[in-house]
Formats: sequence, C-alpha cells, structure tokens
Amino acid sequence: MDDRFYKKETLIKVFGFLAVAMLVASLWMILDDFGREWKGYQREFTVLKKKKLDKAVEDAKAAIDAGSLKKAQEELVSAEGVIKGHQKDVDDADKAIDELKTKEKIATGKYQDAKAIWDVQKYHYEADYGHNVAEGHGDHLGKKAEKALTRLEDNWKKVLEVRNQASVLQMELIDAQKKRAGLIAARTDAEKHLKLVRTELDKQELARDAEKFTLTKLIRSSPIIDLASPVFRLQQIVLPGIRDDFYFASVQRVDRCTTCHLAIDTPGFEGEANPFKTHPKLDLMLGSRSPHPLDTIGCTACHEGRGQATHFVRSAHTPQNEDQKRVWEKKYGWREMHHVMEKMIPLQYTEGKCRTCHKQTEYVPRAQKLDRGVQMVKSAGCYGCHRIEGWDHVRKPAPSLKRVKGKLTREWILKWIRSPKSFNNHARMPAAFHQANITTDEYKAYNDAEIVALGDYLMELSEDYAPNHPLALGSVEKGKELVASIGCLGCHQIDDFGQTRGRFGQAPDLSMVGSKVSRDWLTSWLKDPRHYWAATVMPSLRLTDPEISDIAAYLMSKRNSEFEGTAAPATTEETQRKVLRLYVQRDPKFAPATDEKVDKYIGTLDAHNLSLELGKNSVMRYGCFGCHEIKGLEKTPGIGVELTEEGTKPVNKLDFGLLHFEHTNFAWFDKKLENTRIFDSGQVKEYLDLLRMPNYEFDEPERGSLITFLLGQTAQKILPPAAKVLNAREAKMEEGLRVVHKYNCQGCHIVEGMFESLADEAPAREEHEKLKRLLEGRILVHYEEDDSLGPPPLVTEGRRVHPDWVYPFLQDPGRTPLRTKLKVRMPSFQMPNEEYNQIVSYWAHYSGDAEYPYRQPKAVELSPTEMEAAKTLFTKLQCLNCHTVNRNPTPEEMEGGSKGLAPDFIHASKRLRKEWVVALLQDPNKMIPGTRMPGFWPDGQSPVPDVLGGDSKRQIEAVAKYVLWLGQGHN
Amino acid sequence: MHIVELITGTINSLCQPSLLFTAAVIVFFLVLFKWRSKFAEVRTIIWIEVLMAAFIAVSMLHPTFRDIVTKPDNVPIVGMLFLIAFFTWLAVSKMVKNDDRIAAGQDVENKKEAKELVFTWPDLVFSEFLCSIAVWVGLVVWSILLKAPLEEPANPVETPNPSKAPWYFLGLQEMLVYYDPWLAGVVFPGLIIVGLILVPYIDINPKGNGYFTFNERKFSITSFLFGFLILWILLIVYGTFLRGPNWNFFGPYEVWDIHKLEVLKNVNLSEYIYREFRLLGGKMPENVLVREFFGFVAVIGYFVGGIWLLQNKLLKEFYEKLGKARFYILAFLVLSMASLPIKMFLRWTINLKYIVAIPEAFFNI
Amino acid sequence: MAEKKDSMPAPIFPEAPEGVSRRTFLSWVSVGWVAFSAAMGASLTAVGRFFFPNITFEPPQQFKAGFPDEYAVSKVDERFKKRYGVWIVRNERGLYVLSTVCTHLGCTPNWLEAEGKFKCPCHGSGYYPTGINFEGPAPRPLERFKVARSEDGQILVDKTAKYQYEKGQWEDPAAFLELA
Amino acid sequence: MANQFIESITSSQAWKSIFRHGAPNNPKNRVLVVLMNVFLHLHPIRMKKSGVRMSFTWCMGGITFFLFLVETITGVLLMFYYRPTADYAYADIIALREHVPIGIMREIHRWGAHAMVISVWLHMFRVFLTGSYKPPREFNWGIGVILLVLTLLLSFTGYLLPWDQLAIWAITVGSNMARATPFAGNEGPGAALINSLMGFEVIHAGSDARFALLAGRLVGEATLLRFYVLHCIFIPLAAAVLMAIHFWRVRKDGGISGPL
Repeated sequence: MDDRFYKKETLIKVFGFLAVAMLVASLWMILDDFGREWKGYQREFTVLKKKKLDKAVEDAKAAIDAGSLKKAQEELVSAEGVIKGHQKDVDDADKAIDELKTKEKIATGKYQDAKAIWDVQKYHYEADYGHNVAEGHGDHLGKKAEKALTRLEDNWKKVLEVRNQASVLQMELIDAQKKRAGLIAARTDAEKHLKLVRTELDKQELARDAEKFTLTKLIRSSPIIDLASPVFRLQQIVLPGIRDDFYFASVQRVDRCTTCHLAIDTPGFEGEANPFKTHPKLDLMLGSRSPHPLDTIGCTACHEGRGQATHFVRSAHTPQNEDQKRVWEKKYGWREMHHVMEKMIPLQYTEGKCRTCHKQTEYVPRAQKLDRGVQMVKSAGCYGCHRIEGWDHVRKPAPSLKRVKGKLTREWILKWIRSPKSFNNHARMPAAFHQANITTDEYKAYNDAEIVALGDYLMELSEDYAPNHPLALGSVEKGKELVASIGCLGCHQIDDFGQTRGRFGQAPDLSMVGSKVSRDWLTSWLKDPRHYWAATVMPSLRLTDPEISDIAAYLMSKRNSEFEGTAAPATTEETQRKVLRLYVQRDPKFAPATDEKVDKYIGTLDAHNLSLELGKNSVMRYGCFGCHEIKGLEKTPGIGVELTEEGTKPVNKLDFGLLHFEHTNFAWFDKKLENTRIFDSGQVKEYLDLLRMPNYEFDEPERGSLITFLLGQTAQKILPPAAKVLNAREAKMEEGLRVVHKYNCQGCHIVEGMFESLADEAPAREEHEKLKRLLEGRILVHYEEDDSLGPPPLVTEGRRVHPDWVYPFLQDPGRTPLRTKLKVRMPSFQMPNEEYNQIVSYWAHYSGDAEYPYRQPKAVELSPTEMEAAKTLFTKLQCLNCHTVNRNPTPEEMEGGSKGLAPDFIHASKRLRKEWVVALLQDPNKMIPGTRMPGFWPDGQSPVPDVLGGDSKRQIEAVAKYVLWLGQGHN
Repeated sequence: MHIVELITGTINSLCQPSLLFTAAVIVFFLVLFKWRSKFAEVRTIIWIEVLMAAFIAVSMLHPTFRDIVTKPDNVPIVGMLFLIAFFTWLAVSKMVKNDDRIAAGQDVENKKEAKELVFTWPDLVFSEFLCSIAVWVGLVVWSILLKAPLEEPANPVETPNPSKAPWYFLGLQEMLVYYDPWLAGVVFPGLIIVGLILVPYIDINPKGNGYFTFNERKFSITSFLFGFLILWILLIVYGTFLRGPNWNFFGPYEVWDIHKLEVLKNVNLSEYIYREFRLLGGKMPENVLVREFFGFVAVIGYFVGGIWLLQNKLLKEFYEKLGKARFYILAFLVLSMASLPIKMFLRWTINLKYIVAIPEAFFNI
Repeated sequence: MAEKKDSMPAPIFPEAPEGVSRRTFLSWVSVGWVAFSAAMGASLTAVGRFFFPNITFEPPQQFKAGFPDEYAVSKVDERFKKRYGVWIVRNERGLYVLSTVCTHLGCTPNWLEAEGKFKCPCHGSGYYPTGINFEGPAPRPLERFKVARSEDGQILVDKTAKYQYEKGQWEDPAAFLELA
Repeated sequence: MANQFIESITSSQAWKSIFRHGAPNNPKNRVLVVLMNVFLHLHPIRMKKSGVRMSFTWCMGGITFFLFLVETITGVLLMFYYRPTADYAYADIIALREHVPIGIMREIHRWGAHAMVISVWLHMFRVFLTGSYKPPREFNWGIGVILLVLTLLLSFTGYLLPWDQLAIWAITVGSNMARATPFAGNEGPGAALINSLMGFEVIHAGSDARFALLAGRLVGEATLLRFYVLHCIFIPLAAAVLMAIHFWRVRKDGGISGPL
C-alpha cells in the first residue's frame, strides 16, 4: 500500500476539482459562443417590433366600422339559423359527396392505370416501328405491325371509355359540391362579409401573433438546439457582382449588416434610432422597386466597412465627427480597426462610392455632392497635374498662354502669379507662391525670383498677337444692360449681378476684368473669341459693333484699383542666380555637379537668359502646363500623383509629416486641401524639397465635395449586375450630356434629363419643377419675374423638332430668329459637327424617338373644310397676337403687344412635328412648362362650339395642320 | 441481321430483373447444393471465364453495350466480375476438396503446415513485397491504358439522367426500387454492418475455423454467399449496367431512351384491400393507422410468423444450439435479408408498391 | 479478501484509503467522474454543433412570395419565373407553386394567358394551369413545390420539396396552400 | 575491394546505429529484423506455414493494405496540386491531365481506390469462407467490418473531389439517403413526430443528418471542403488507427488463421 508516490485521496480530490473545472470551462465555451452581440440587437428589435405591431392592431381595430361589423356578425347568426333549418339536406349532400368522391377516385384510378398501360404499349409500338415510319417505310411494316397498331387503337377506345366514366363521376361530384355550396351559401356569404370587414385587422393580428414570445421560441433559440430553427439568426446578403480584392484572390462580397440593421429596407422605422432605422432614401436605395435593391447592392458597396463582421466594432464603423466618436467609444467600446482596409466611409462622404459602379457617366444622377466634386475637379483642374483615369482627354482647364503677350502685361502676370486672389477674390487659379511653407526671408526672395522668371519666360514664349477689331468704348450703362440680358451671365459672373456661382464656374468672374485686359483685345475677343484662341468654348453672340463698344465700356469700367496700385514682385539677378544654382545642381545633365561646373554654366548666362532659364525650370517644377497650354509643353504629363485609385490608397502611403491627427485618408485629404503645404510644417527642408502643390484655399463644402470625389476613386472591381452598364440609349444620352456640359448649355437652358436618372421618364412638368430648384447660379435667376422672357426650357425637344432643322439652327442660330422680342440671344458655338450631332441624338434618345435620324418633315394637306375651320379658329383664338407669319414684328408691335414673344410660323413646317403641335395645343403647359401660350381646349372642351361641330380633337388637328401649312410658305 | 436482332432482343428480355434475378437465385442454389463438385472442377472456371470474356468480347460489337461497359468507372466492375467468379470457384473447389477429405476421415488441406513454423522474414515479408510489386505493376498499366473520367464541370441545376451513386453503392440504389430510402439507404446498410459485426457471436459453430468447408457450415456459407453474390454483387450489376434514364430497366443491348415507359401501376396493400376488394365500399379510412392496419399486421406477422417458423420448423436445431438471444437476432437478420427478395417478387408478381404506406410521415415499408 | 485483492488487476476506481470515510471518498470520485463525463459530453455536443453552420452560401431555396391577397384568383403569376423558376397559381381554394421546367426535356414553357395554358416552345408540350400535361411529348405533369404560410402571413415557397402528380403527391397538404 | 568498402560502411558507427543486427540470413538475425523494426514488428517473428500459403490467404489483406499505402502516397502528392474550392477544383483536375508532371498520379489514385474496394471485399469474402472470424478472432473481425465501411467512405468522399457532374450527382444521390435517416433526416420516419412534439421544426432540410454531412442543403462548395477534410485527414487517420489495431490483433490472436 505504501508503494504509491502520491496520496490517493489527494489525487482523487485534484481529479474532482479538475473535472469540475473542465465542466465549467466546457459550458463557458458553449455559452461564450452562444452569446453574440447581434443577438442583443435582435432581441431589442423584437420589442420594438411588438410595439409597432400592437399599435397596428389597435389602429386596424379602430378603423373598423362598428356598424358594419355588427351587421356582418348578425348576418352570420341569421345564416346559421337558416341553415339549421335544413341541416338534414346539408348532411345528405355531404354523404352524397363522400360517396361520389370514393367512386370518382376508383374510376380515376382505373383510368390512370389504363392510360399508363396504353402509354407503354404506345411506346413499344413506336420504339419497334416508329423509325420505319419515320424513314418512309410505313407501308411495308408487315402484319405484325398492323396488328399492333389495331390493338393500340382498340385499347385507346377502352381508355377513352374509362376516362369517360371518370369524367361523368367528376361532373357529378362537381354538381353535388355545387349543390351543397348552394345550401350553405348564406353562411359562406356572411363569413365572407365578416372577413372583408376584418381583412386588415386579421392581417395585422396574424402578423402580431407571429411575433409573440412563446416558450417554443425560447427553446428554439437556446444553445446547441439553435442549429435547427433559431429565432435570432444571422442575416446575410451575398453580392455576386462585388468582389473583395485580397491580393491573391478576389472573393465574393458578403454583407451581414442586416443582422443588426433589421429594418433597413422596411418602411415604418424612419423615426427609430440606429441600428433599427429605415434607410432614409428607400426610393433610391435598397427598396425593392428602387434602382438599387438590397439583394443586389447590399450595404458595403456604398458604405464600405467589413460586411462579413457581425459586431459593431469589428465591422469598422467610422464616426462622422469627433462628437460621434466619443459617443461610440462610450456606448459600443468603439475603437479604430487598424487592420481593416475597408473601413466604413463616414456618412458625409458616402456619395463618392457611387462612382465605383457608375463609372461610365460623367455625373451620377442624384449624387449631388459627388457631382459637385466632379465639377470642381473639372473647373479647378485637378486632372491637369494629377492623372485620373477617364479624364485623359478632357481639355485643359485654363486658358492657353500661347499668345498671352497680346492679352496681358508682364506686370499683371507677375502680380497675378504672386496672388491670384489679390486680383479677384473669385479667381480660380491657385497660388503657388508665398505659401505657408515659405517661412524664411530667403525663401520668400527665392519665390519672387521665380515669379519674375516665370513672367519673363511666358512672355518670351508667347507668339505675337494683334487685336483685329479695335473699337472705341461706348456707353457703360447700355453695356451693363446688355450684359445683364443678352446671355453673358449664363457662364460668367460679375459682382453687379451677384456672385452665387463661387469660384468654380464655367467661365471667369469678370468683376475686375478692366484691370486685366486691354480695350482693343477685349473688343476683338467679343467680336470673335476664336481669333485670339481657336480652341475656346466661348461662343460668339453675334454682337454688333455698337453692342461691342457698350459691353466693352462696361467691362473696362470693372477695375481693381488696389491691385493696380500694388507693385509687381521684383528680384535681383543675384537671387535668381542663387535659385537657378539650386536647380542646376539637381539637373541630371550636370551630374556630378561640381560647384565649378555649375558656376561656370550660370556665369555664362546674361540677366535675360538667366531669368528665362530659371522660368523654364520653375514651369517644370510647378507644372503650369498641366492647366495652361504652353508652347513646347502641350503633351507633357502633369506633375502630380495619380488619383485614379486614391480612395483605396493605403493610409500609410500618405505622408502625415509631423502632424498628429486622425489616421484616415479623408482626414488627410481634408487637411491637404485646406492647406496644401501644411505637411511641411515643422520640417527642415531644402528649398526645392518643399511641397509645391498650389493652394486653392478650398472652403469646407468644397473640400467635402472633393473628398467625396476622391473616396470614389477606388481600385475596387465591380461587375454587373452591381455595376451600372449603360445601354445603347443611355450611352448616346451620356455622349450628348457631355457636350451639353462642355458648352454649359445648362447655364441658360433647363435641359431635360440632366440631373435625373438617365432611364427615368419623369413627366416633363415635374422635371421642370425639380430643375427650377437647381437654378442657383444660372441665367434664369435673372428672369425670375417671367420665365418666358429667358432662354426657353429644352424639354420635350426630342419629340418637338426635326433633327434636320436643329442641326443648321445650332450651327448658326442667327439665321433663324425665332422669338424676335427676346433680348437673350442664342450664341453661335461653332462646335465640331460631331458635337452637334451628339446633342440632337441626345434629345432623340431621351424622348425614345425610334425614327431618329431618318425622320423627315412631311408636307401637309388640308381639306377645304379644315382650312376654313382653321382660319376661323385662328382669328377667334387670336393666334397672331403673339405669333407672326413670315415677317418681323414692327417696333410698335414689339413695344406694346406680345408680338415677337412667340415663334414665327414660317419655321413651323421644317421645325416642328405634327404630333407635338397637337399635344402642345391640347395642353401647352405640359409640353413647355411655364409657357405663356394659353391652353384653348382645357379638358378637351372646345371654346368655339360652332366650328367642326365643336369637336376639339378635329379642331386641334385642323389648327396644327394649318400651322404647319403656313410654314410651307403659304400665306 | 435478323438473327442478331433476335438474339439481342432475347437477351434483353431475359435480363429483366424478374427473370434474371429468379434465374440467378435458382442457379445459385443448384450450384451450391447440386452441382458443387462439378463446379469445383478446374475446367468449369476456365469455361466460365472464357464464356464471360467471349460474351463481353462479342457484345462489344454492339455500340450500346460497348458504351456502357467501357465507361471508365465501369471497367473495374467488369474486372471485379471475373475476380469474383474466380475466387468463388477457388473457394468452392477448396471447400469440396476439404469436405471430401473430412468425409474420408482425412485431415483438411494444410493441416500439417499449420503446425509448422517458419520465420516471417523473409517468407512472408518477401512474398508480400512481391505481391505489392505485382499489384503496383497492374495498377500502373491500368492507369496508363485507362484514363480517369472527367465529365462536364459540376452544375447543380442540370441533373443528369440517370444520376447514379458511386458504383459500390449501386446495390443500395437498386434496392430503392423496392424499398423506401429509409430502409434501403439507412436501415438495411445499418443491418448489414451490425449483422456482419455480430456474425462471430451468432455463429458459434466451432467447426470450419481456418479452412474452407461447406458441409460443416452449410447455413452460414449459404447465407453469406447469397447476401454477397446475389443481393450485393448482382444488384450492383443491375444498377451499373442495366439501369438507364429514370432508373428504367434497359437490356444490355437496349439504347438508353429517356422516353422509355414502364408500366407504373404499383399499388399499395391498403389500396388493394380497399379498392380491389372494396372493403368499406372502396372508401379509404381517414386515419392512417387504421388505413394501414393490414400492412402492419402483415409486417409484424412476417417477423413473428417467420421467427416462429424458423424456431419450430426450419432451424429447429439452431434454436436449441444457439439459445434464445442469439437465435432471435439471427432470425431477425435472416428475415430482414429475405425481405428484400420477397418484396421484389411481390413487386413483380402483384405490383405491390408498399405494404405499409404512410407517405405523410415518410414511413413506407 | 486480502489474498484475492492481490491477485486482482488494479481496479479502475481507486479504493478508499484508510482513515478516509468511504462516503467522502466516494463522493469525490463520483463528483469527479460525473463532472468529467458531463464535460466530455458537453464538448462532444459542441463539436457536433460545429458541423451545423449557422449560415450557408447556397442560393436561397426558400423564398417569401408576398401575401396571398396579392394574387388574383385563377391567374397565373409570373413574377418569380425568372428569379426562382416558379409560377404561382391561385384558384378559388388556395394556391400552388408550379415548376417552370418542362417534364419533357427541361425547357421553360411560356404561359399563354389568352389560351389559358402553358406551352413549351421547344417541342410543343402543353399544360393546363393545374400543371397537368395534355398535349405534346411531355411525359408527365409539371412538378409542384412546397408552399406554406410564413410566420408573418406571407407565402413561403420551398423549392427543396417537389411534388409529382403521377406519384399522387399533389394530394400532400404541403403541395397546396389552402386559403379559406 | 568492394567487400572492403561494404565492410567499412557496415562497420561504421552510423550504420550500426541504424541497423542493430547483421543481414537476416541466419535465424538470430531473422528474429531481430522483425523485432527491431517498428513497421515489421506488427508481424510475428515466426508464423505457421499455412499462413504464408498464397492460395489460402489470397494475400487480399496485404494487397488492401498495400493499396492503402499507395492511396496515401499518391493522395498526399495530389494534394500539392489540388485546391478544394469550387473555383479551382475542376481546373486543378484538368491541370493534372494536361500539364502536371506524372499527372497519371490521379489515375493511379482513382483506380487504386476502386481496386481497394474490390480487394477489401474479397478479403472479407475469404475470411468469412475460411471461418477465420471464429474465436479468438471475433473482435478483429468486427474491426475489419468497420475498416471495410471506412474504405467505402474513403472512396465515397474522394468521389466528389474532381467536382464534375459525375462527382456531384453521385454524391447527391448517395447522400440523398441520409435525408431518410429515421429521426435524424427531414424525410425520414420520425422527423415529423419530433417536430410536432417540440412544436417547431427541429428536423428540417437545414438541420438534419444530410445537412451535417454536406454543410448545406445541396452539394456545394462547403460540401467539397468537408469531404476533402474527411477524405484526406479524418477517415485515413481513423482507418490507420484501426489498421494498427487490426494487424496487431492478427498477431496477438494467434497469427493468420489456419486449420487447428
């Protein structure tokens, strides 16, 4: 007994203890696995849902009319009574049905057996002889086959016989059932009525009862057993079109967000707190009828975050701001998930992700922030220095400097480069010099030296340019009036008329232009912009010389005296030599750059050449050619970092310098865009190592738009159906829209389809209202009192005009003046032919015109009756109060009446389509929202009952034909 | 031409489950009990193997036969048939030899050897080594000559017709024709496994341990061979070679036509009773237990009656030797095994579908 | 006794040592073994649970098809034809779900509203709205799928369960959703 | 010269540390070779002559074990080229045929598997007919039956891995039967009873025996992985353990059976 090493009882006690510990650990393991965070949310949600369901039941109860409920109940009671009266008949009927059912079943069974046997016989016959018949030897099959066929036919007769027996019984059964139904019809009806009254209540009660908590539900959801039918279960959406890039493989994206965001696509939870809130834009997102249903788009396609995660923190939620962050840290124990690459995008930038799928369109419908960002990128010219895929062939955003000598003075250029904002607060050009990272006097002097050199270099490179249309200045007052009305404000802004468009509009702010250009250059430019710069998008407004004089007088009066008063930056030859020395020391051509070699080279340069050499180096360093056309550097790629996949660039590749703040890409973008040189702060750097991105001083909303844009530039691969692929029609429309945007048509016109989903066929009227809300900064602001005096809305255009008419019209609108009274003038754009076609095709495709481009105007013929009726109506309806026929209205007519507001009928035949004219006459406001044209046939009622029997349809037809007939040159 | 068609047609119809299976059972018992010593002769196996080879070789001329037999996964089954035939013969011939010796009062074969010892190295180890080389050579040659199959990529939507389980389970799949999956796919395989494990505990016959003999263990050998050769191998042959689209029967020379129809008018026992014999005027009772009452009676009756019969008549001396527990387990297993051919015959003769039919609860027997 | 003890193999349960009351000793042993078995049992159960994934990546075989009142009586509803391959047919008594796979060669028939039949474009098989074949080469009626009411009152279609007419399975209560 | 060379090797310390005895050409060394070798010592040192006789044993057990080794080696080699995912599996099988050196490994593996099924059946056939399951070998027979089942399961799980139509439909049909498992399959008797007793769907297509086997309601990618693990790790390991017991018991139960 004593040969044991350990004491027995100790061993046993330790065993007992360890076994219990093992049991506890095992149970703990199971419970730990069981208790998941998301289950808490689901439990919470059931409570919330129950409240809603209870309320729905109450509401449904309240909605029931007590009277009709009582009536229905009474009806049921009386029906029961009636049926009780002939209960015996009902019982008899039941019995009969029972018997018939049995008989019918047997008979049907017999038929099925017979049929089954016959089918087999038929198969064998066909298998044995069928191929012979098929090959055309049907006549020589022999006796055996004939016999088989006869037998088959005989059997078929027998099959039919049993089938008939079954059918007879089926018929009898149906009759018996009908008879029984008749006997209890009163009750059936009463039940139906009662049910009808209670429909909503029953539905709601059913829904409520399904949510009731029961013991079974508890059992179902308990550990281990929950493998079968748990009440709380993970939800997931598999997104076949979206793949996560895990470097070695791309993996199907899975979103489990709906495990907690339980009501995200269910209306009715809009007012709840997250995670139970309904998505705020169900019509656009997640709704089953929206263009982005939940099961194809999921959540992370737009919001990012780790969709696979089932935990608040691990799913990489990102707070919108510091406040939210603090709340989350407290409430959810939120912390940043450093190793999650796909962190959620803060809500304010979500729109950027639209771009991931909508790659083919320039603007994304309804993504206003993103679209604003796109517009900023375009206008601020980010793509000039930073390559962005898809932007490679966009024209340079700034004016050409190839003839700058003829437009600007050297002094102005130097001052402007030093600080564009000091000239005009609304200047688009960013400042490259004297920024936050130029801190020492030495570097400031270097900056000035470079500015002077740049000016010298640009002047040196510039071709000579002589203005071709010098004119004396006219009246400032008249000029101002002209500028206000003729259409300049469609693209430009001037302080006198409000500067709502900010810095990043289509064309420069002209508030200070008098201090910038010379009179002669300006008059020549107004006469024909292309004379100075062939590639400009500025159109000709076909101004007369007096108009030019007046406008020039007005514009030359817009000056910035403060700017004029400041001295231009100056430098010394010595400083320039110093700066050039820095450049040359780094020039690979001089490597290895000994002092002697560099000095020798610099020593050979005289003052002028020194400045030019330095200018050349500066242009290359600051990348001026990214935005401006500079001789010899037209094709040089921009100097910036490529931004195509900037949104998915790892944060550790962004240089945070010595600054400490949130390590996210959007925070970095924000800092960078606010002050492009900020990351130099605190660092000791050589002059040429300093950051050089020019500073736009973007304000907060502008930064927000740009960050939204940048976050949408991702490397993500999205496939259909998640990715938007334009169909042929949409692609054509996109082409047209790009031209529209290029020439800024929307600056003056309301262009249908512009901001809406491309496929959306919203009624013109609604669209008009929507577009009006987007008027900010457009020319129409200046016609607020009366839309109809401004540029016409371009709606229903595709159904309205013949392509063959539009094309020459766009080429030279001056040739066919439509509404002579309007002051605003349709410019001549002198676009390439292809672009005209694209605009016309845009309208055609927008309206779904199947015949484009083969539509030709047809000559119309009127019958004598129609002609007479049309003429009468024309007089009675006073059409010619506003319209004219093949003549310009006299000045008197223009003065007093409305003549000249409406188009001349001479254009009608070539221009308009009959169907459209008919539709216009029926309801003018529907076809041209806001038009002055009255509707003469409201609701199909004719105001002239004595013509054509008062038939409005025929009257409209006659008038429409007559209008077109007038356009064929008749009078 | 006509002659060929006549022959192929005849073989096709002779291969029908009802005919071929019945024939196989009859031949099985005849060989085992009547022609055993004839079968044990060397020339018998030579003839059998040659005839089998000749049959297959000649049949290869027929395209349908060739297509099915040369499917890569079917080739091993053909090979297996030759092996099974050979080893069955080998076993039987050794049994006959030993039985003769026992009858003559001699020792069984190798008895003396069993008392002599020999070193494992090298006799056993080396012969195992040689055997391995032979198998390896065979395997490599086989692999060179016959490529492993690879069909279209997996497509969960497109169901091939017929869809077949791996060949070694086709016996079970063939059973599905006669029994529901819970029996054919779960209970019977389970019984086979359990039954096999129990064999040494039921078979307490001390004779025949370590040598081939038939006379000393007629019952165990007969039941094992019946189960293995008829209910396992033969059904695999059916499932592999003779079942086509919709699991319809196709003769060896019959084209697998998906439109082939077989008379499907199988009737449940309850339907027989209520429909054919018009019990209760042809109306089926609503209560399934009442409706299937006769079925339950039949099943229980089969087992109770069967056990009684075995106990008192057929295997009386077994009952006495084995004792109650062993005997009842044995009887249950034997009756279960016999239920398969019995159900098959019932299907062929009276189109019986289910004895107990409660599809609502997936309980069909 | 003592002699016997020596000859016996070591027992699995160690004996009580001298001085410890048999009861305490036994209770330690029994607590130990009971807890150990329970722990093993729990762990094995957990391992068993491991084999039932909480989520699968299979295409959904079950789907909700809205509320019954969305379906007009004696109309064939085609809204799920493309996505799930079913027609939902409502008659006076209730509704059933038909497979869109032709029983002939697996093409997808068209529903011809005007003629009130399904017609297969491949080889012309025709089916009544009930799914029963009446023309063309189709060997048997269309299959029906399991249909039930979900907890919230919606129609729940389960494509994993098929019902074939010729096997008498249409009489199965799950093949037809009774709507009183 | 040559002898000297051999001598110098066999007398070296390294050689002697590995081979503790001389060539097995005398009784002493023949004992030692079996005794000292971890693999060979599953064999007895001496055995009955009748057990060596091939016409009695048919060597089917040995062949089965040899085929198991072949399957293990070729299988492990195949694992270097095969990825058990729906994306790759089929393509990897094509690769074995098209460009993998000695891609015939797949054929050897597949035909070896078929051969193993047949040889294990024949082994059982022989063992039964010679009554070798009789005492004292009852337990080992039981192990053998389980090994036979494992062999079939090994073959069955491997059948899915090529991920072609043949594979998934064979597994679909083969595993359909699990659906009908009484009380554990959703189409088996008893499931409805359990469900009605519990008041909710305990056994349904997403919780029954087949689901646990396939990791899904249908044969899918999860099944592929599950079968892969079963095929490569789980069943071979179980079989290896049982084989060790099986062989050990052959020796301990008195060697290969023979007339007493």
